[in-house]
Amino acid sequence: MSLLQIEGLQLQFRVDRETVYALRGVDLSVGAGTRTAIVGESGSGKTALTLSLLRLLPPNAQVKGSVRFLGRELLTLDEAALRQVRGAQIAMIFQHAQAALNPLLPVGRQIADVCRQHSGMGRAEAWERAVEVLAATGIQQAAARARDYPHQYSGGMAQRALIAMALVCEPQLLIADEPTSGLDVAVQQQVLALVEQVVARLDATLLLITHDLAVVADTCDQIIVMYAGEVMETGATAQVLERPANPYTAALLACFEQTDEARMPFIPGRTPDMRQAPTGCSFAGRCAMTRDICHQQRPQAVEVAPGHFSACHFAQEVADA
Amino acid sequence: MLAGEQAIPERPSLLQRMMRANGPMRVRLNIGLLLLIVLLGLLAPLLPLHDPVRPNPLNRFKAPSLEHPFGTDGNGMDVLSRTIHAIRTDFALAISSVALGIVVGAPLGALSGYFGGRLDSVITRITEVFQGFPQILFGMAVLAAAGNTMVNLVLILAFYNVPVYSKMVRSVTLPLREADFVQAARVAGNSPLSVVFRHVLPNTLVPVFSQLPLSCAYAAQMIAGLSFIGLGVAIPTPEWGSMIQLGANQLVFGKWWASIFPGLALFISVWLLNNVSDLFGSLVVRRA
Amino acid sequence: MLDSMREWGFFLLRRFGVFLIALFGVSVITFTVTHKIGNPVYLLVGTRYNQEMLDNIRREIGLDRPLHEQYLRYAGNLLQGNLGISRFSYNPVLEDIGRRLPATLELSSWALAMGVLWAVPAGILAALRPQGRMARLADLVARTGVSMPGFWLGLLLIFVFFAELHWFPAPLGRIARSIGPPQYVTGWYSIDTLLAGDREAFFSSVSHLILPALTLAITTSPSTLQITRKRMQEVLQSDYIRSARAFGLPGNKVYRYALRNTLGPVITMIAMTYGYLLSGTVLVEVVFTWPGLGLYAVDAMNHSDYEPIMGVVLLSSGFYLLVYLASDIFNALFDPRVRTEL
Amino acid sequence: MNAEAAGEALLRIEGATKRFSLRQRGWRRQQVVALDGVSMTLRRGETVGLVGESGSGKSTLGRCVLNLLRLDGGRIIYRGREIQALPEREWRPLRRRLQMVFQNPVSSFNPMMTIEEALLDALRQVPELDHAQRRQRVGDLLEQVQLGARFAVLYPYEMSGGQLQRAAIARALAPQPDFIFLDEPTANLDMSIRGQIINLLLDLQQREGGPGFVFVTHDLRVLRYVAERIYVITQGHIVESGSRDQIFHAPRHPWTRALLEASSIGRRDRRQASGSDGEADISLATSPEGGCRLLARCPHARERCARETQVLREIEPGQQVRCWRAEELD
Amino acid sequence: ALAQEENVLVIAIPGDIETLDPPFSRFQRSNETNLNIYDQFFRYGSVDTGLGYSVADTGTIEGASVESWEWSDDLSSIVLNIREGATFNKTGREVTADDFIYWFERAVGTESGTLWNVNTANIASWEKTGSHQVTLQFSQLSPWLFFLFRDQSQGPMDAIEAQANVADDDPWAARWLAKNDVGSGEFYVESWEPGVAMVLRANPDYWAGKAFFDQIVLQVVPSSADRALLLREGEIDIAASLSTDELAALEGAEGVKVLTVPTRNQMIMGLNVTEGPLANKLVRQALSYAVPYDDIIEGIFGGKAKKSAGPVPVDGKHHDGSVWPYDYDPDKARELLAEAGYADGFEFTLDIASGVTTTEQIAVVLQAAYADVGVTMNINLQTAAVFGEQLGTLGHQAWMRDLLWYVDDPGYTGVATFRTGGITNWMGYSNETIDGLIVQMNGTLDEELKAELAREYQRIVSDEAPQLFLADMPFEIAMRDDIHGYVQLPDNLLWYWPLYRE
Ligand SMILES: Nc1ncnc2c1ncn2[C@@H]1O[C@H](COP(=O)(O)OP(=O)(O)OP(=O)(O)O)[C@@H](O)[C@H]1O
Ligand SMILES: Nc1ncnc2c1ncn2[C@@H]1O[C@H](COP(=O)(O)OP(=O)(O)OP(=O)(O)O)[C@@H](O)[C@H]1O
Ligand SMILES: [Mg+2]
Ligand SMILES: [Mg+2]
Repeated sequence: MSLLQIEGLQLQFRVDRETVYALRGVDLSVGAGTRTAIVGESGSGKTALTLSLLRLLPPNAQVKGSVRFLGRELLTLDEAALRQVRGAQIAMIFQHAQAALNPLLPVGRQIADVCRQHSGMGRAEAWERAVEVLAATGIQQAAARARDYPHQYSGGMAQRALIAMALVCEPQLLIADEPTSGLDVAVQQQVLALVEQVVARLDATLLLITHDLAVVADTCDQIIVMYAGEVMETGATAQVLERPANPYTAALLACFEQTDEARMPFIPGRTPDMRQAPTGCSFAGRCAMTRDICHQQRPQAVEVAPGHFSACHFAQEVADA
Repeated sequence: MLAGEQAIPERPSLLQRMMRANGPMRVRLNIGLLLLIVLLGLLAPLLPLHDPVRPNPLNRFKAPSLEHPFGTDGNGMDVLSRTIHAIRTDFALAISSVALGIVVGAPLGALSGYFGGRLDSVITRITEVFQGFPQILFGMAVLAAAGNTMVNLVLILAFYNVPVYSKMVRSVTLPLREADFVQAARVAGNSPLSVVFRHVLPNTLVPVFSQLPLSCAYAAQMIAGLSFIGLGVAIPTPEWGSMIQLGANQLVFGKWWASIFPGLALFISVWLLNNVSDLFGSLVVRRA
Repeated sequence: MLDSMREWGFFLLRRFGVFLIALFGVSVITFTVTHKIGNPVYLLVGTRYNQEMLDNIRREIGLDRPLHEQYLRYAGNLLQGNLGISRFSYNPVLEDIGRRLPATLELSSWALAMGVLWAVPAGILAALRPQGRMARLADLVARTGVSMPGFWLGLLLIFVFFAELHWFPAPLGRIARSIGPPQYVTGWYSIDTLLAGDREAFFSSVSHLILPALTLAITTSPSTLQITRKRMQEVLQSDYIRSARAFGLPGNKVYRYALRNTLGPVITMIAMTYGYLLSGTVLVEVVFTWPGLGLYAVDAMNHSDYEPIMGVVLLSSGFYLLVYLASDIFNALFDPRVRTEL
Repeated sequence: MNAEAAGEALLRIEGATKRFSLRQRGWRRQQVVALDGVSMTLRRGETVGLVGESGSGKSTLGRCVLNLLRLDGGRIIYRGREIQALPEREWRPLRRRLQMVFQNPVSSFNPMMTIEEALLDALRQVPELDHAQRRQRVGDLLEQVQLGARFAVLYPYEMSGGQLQRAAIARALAPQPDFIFLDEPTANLDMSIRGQIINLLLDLQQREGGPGFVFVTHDLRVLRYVAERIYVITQGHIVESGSRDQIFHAPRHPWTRALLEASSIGRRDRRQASGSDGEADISLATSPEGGCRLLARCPHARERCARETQVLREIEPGQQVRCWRAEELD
Repeated sequence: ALAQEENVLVIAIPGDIETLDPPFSRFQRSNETNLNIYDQFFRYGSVDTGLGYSVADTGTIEGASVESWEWSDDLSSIVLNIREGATFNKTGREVTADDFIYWFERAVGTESGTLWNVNTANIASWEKTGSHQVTLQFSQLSPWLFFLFRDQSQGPMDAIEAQANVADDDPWAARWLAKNDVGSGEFYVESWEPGVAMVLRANPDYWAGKAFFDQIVLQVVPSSADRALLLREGEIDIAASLSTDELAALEGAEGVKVLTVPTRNQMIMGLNVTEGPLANKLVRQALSYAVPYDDIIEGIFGGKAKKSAGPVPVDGKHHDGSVWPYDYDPDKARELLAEAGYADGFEFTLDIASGVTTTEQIAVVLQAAYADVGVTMNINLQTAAVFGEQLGTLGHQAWMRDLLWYVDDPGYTGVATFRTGGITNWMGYSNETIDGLIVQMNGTLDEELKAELAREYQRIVSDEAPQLFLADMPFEIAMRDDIHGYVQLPDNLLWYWPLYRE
């Protein structure tokens, strides 16, 4: 059974009387125990997707569709019940760790707060637990550092602190939204390793958001490729990376390939204007294979191989190429 | 090359963009009304109104009537005409004092924020001193010492605006100092001063504009207050603040019109200015 | 700990130096301006005077010296805590101010408290529901307050609540005449009456305070409201609030977090308002017959009586700079980021 | 192009050192050493890659070269002339010769100016053109970076990152410089459009009399296409330098290898990397007394590494390494 | 606790009492207080007008602290018999000749306003001629002795108490007396909270009997609208210094009465005749013709003022309206201007003290009227102090204020205002003929001759027009309608003693 089941998820932002169509009908499911990656270019709706799961969107957002977690519909869940899910069952670690920590509170206190919220521990006990998990994420002298404020942490440490916060709740699903962006190469590795470690320890499911295919290849067994608010392709990592069934995925992969050609590969054109309501395939403007149908009709996801879906009118063609 | 490129129309001016800016009625209404007020002020001498400074001692404190829709004030002057003519005075006072405040304050703030160091501390200290002055008292003292001319009034108001704008611009400039585009401007060969004036200053426009309506309201309030203790704008110049004060004493005896109408005019103008400056902010500010 | 004590020491020392320099600047400017608003010697000669009498007096009180010399003398006295005497009442200015300051402080503090108690929650509510009714109301009140002269609002309130409805006592000072001022402890009638345990007097003093304080609150709170609202909106959209919610913290806790983060600029604004209020009460004091500093200074102005004007201006500026400093210190205590930048 | 053939050095950096004071404690200041004796040479028309992780001092170097920051030590020699100590006034004529493209395309444009205004601003230092000619040139430049004149009237927020980065390159090219410091020009761009920029630069390189580039990145992959020689920097130190082939095919420094691994799909060994980064981050803040700076992060560290300060030494012709174990680690 | 049956009168005043030292008192507030707490040498008798108030009869002089007096036959000296048994309020000491002598010495010593009175009354010397008797010698005829020695500055003060409070740099205890009262008058100061209120208590042993009101509260209420409102609401009994508009608004209010009493108070615009266009007589005449007198009287004073006719108030002694040429005649004004060479007009500035509504209103009317004849008049508001100082130093081009002639004698007005160098000659006006006429007027007791001289004096001053006489204003005061006994004094000061509540 899938842990997380998303159907027809649509998300719109109202900005100055204009509408940004951030998610344009997303269907996907995340199996329990998997490590799933969501990849896609900046602005493709990765963050928006994860935020809409826990209804953390800003007030100008409108969500439609269905998100079921362990069979419960999250989008209509009442606040109190939702709070039980947030943190305790689904934990999130964010893109800019330092910004995601409250600058006015000691790091340890923030972790302890979360801990108390979900475990009913006392203040002192929660603090001890916070120090403990901080130490577990590899922060040295955790007892002392717990009293420090976020700005006294380096980027990597802040990310660790966020992971610690996630760890303290022992969630079933851990969503990591580009946990390594802005960190230096070596620290990136450490953080990713830590995430993997934590997921393994908690026996949790991982939803990792990134736009780095290199990371995906290493860390995840499932992959979801997003483009302009739509899911283009899903499948096992090996399948998708080796036999992409969507021109977008293929083009993206090409950009990562190490070739000895004189020129660097890229995808021409720019991402579509998200303020336009979608018609046809959103990648149509940039795709080498575009035909008339691509502009007119939205492609449905087709299963090109078991568990491998692609939203392209020519999915099979691409897969076989 | 990108597909589907076509020649695009000329860039619309800011005003055009504001007029057509995405909220159809409300926005246009605000700008329209504000323009109308300004226009009314500009055209006041041409309108079929009573002479705003023509006293009629035999016709004082007359309630609103067809002849005098807003009634007459303590000098027997037509309140409607004065309210409309006051647009000129008030906008002129507000604009010149605010402009002066901005012209002096903004560069000070920008220089202070941009160059930092000793210059910054000196300018910051000076603005703090300026701000620390008890405003009404000091205004009174200056007017008493130098006479209550329009120029002095503008200077006093500007005196309060300078630190406001310099502080604001400084706080906006401070983070800009390290901003990439400022560095880029240096690389593009701008001298330090031209970096400040051509690149940094324009970027402080939005907060400056959001402060504008407040400053304008404040100007009218100050003038009203100074009139109240006896030293405002020279009588009988039509000006909302002093009109409010002139009528205020009769307000409690049921002769509300001399005070309420100019008060309303002030209120409406500030309201519209507020809306327009909000709008301006949202249009000029870079959209993420 | 010791280290941070030293840092604090340096910080305070630096800020205090700056404070003194600022005060010096204020005194120079005010001195120059006040000494141009006519001449107090006319006060000293009675009705019938001639040039010789004027010259004598001018010499006696040193007004014939060059301005900078006069200033040095004034500054010298000032350093000894001597603000001079009023040429008008023969009272030492310090004494006069001492008597009137509590009245003004009481009024401005009440006004501040009322303003803050209204503006901060309203700003927060307006930020929480930007389109809601509260936001609209806050907007209306703020914009009205901004465009309404205080004395006018005061008169209006007196008219409605005293003359028409008789809900509040006559605008005649700080306490009913039949009750009389309480035993002097703090100079704040609202406190002194409480200390004296006199219920009736307490209610009288409070009912005298409400209208003028309300007037000031309405006219000065809009900036606090706007900044609370704006800052709260920013904070609510911040990543750390989002993460607090993502980790399942309950609403009230999240808002407590948000509030804490909103506080810095709000405190600064409140401090500035307070600093402004001390002299900003002038017009309202006139309307409500409030025997405070403002009235004192206006009287002095009308008599070209330099020393009291100087005294009040210096006091108000000093107060402004002090509360501003206090807000800086508060922010430093409160915000660890500012603290490390000390 | 061939590095050896390019002849005389356009720009030489010798022992560049830069310190920042962090925060004030009482009257004392705490310092960070952002650059510590960096040397580098660039020949005419050559492209040199500078690679290093975030915070390693790459941008600082660029800013020092362009006199946006003052060096604390060392020299910068442009066409045989020392320029690091020139006052701002004397520097200004040099501005049109030495240009820079910033890391973040969006923030490097003044949000209040259209692209045309921004380019005209840069063209102000070309006095020989009149206004009409300058506008003409703006069109040409936009064409040259494959944007087209229609972008001239747009404001930065109306353009995508890739487009803006091209405009940024156009701006750098505007005064016809002979040196451009490209500070991570692709860092903020999506993979899918990164190639556009790289290819644009490649085109520029092809042209005769084109400027020399220092191309900064934290992603070695992109250097494969553009750089002739590569310097690897970390914590303000150059740890390895060499030709493109030397660096890609025979990297000697453990750090270079780590960087190479990090940028390729499915070839990393993360387990070794895990552990604490606490120390590593902090060590940046102070200059260690001795020993290798990468000690804490290096899987190959030996006891000697802790004692001995590493020096840069030539290990192959044209290849320098700052590690005594370089030869062992193959 | 206060006694149950206390009679308290609450008067709202616009500003605090400035000083309790009579010789230094120069503003309305302290003048009034001093009038009530010191017992002047003399006082006027009063007559009931039948209109609900009495007026002082300047023809009847009564004794106050001086009980009786005898002129020498040649009128060169006078013997003052001091009332026996009168005591000082604060110390209970009896008032004696020593206190009177101290009073004269202090007048000389302080060079204060009282010295001017002494000099103007032509008093050459004073001498104690008994424990309760003082004899004054005159240098020449003293026409105004009684008029001057009834004013607020003329009450004996407790010499011993005063001398006990001198300081090294203050030999006349001016500092102490400014804040402490040592009088023997109808009231004494019970408490004084500066800026808030002064409370006076009735002298129980006053020689003419204790006042009806036990206590007078002088409550400072700076806002005139407040004062009017408070009166309407019955919070106070009398509101001082209301504008004509506020008085008009109060008329007809329930429980309030407004007394309108003719006085010798003139609204005057003074012109600095020493320089510029205003030095030209024709210009001044033109300005006089350009004043819409009737509009001002009807519109601004609601018909309660009278049209002025020259330097002697219309209700004043020896007033002669027949020599007054001016009426509103803009054509004539234009003609005169053209004749003076200002056909295209000119510009000048009128200074007025801020905060006086009526003056402002008149100024605005004048401004418009002058604009009609091509003259630009700017209006400049000044603080009271600056305004006063400018008057004394001839710093104005033109000024406007009201002037009250509390000595009902054209000669007195002349000495003060139109004589060369007169103390209220704020015009810089100088005319030998006028100077001569004034000396003649003051040198005679022959009222017929005086009337003759006064006519000529009025004719010349009117013709020369150094001042514009805009209106003869009544004195108006608003009080609760249960307050009775009001006596109008010529100086418009409120005398508390005769007031009572019914
Ligand atoms: N609060 C908001 N208001 C309006 N539009 C928004 C808002 N948040 C996101 N968007 C828009 O929604 C779309 C999806 O944004 P999202 O942040 O999910 O992208 P992403 O895939 O996470 O990108 P990145 O890799 O840059 O994080 C974008 O077009 C973005 O501009
Ligand atoms: N203005 C400054 N004040 C203090 N420290 C600074 C300043 N600028 C840079 N630093 C420090 O100098 C070091 C080098 O920074 P630099 O920006 O050059 O790194 P970088 O290699 O360009 O990194 P990135 O890849 O993140 O751009 C860092 O430790 C940084 O914190
Ligand atoms: Mg994202
Ligand atoms: Mg950088």
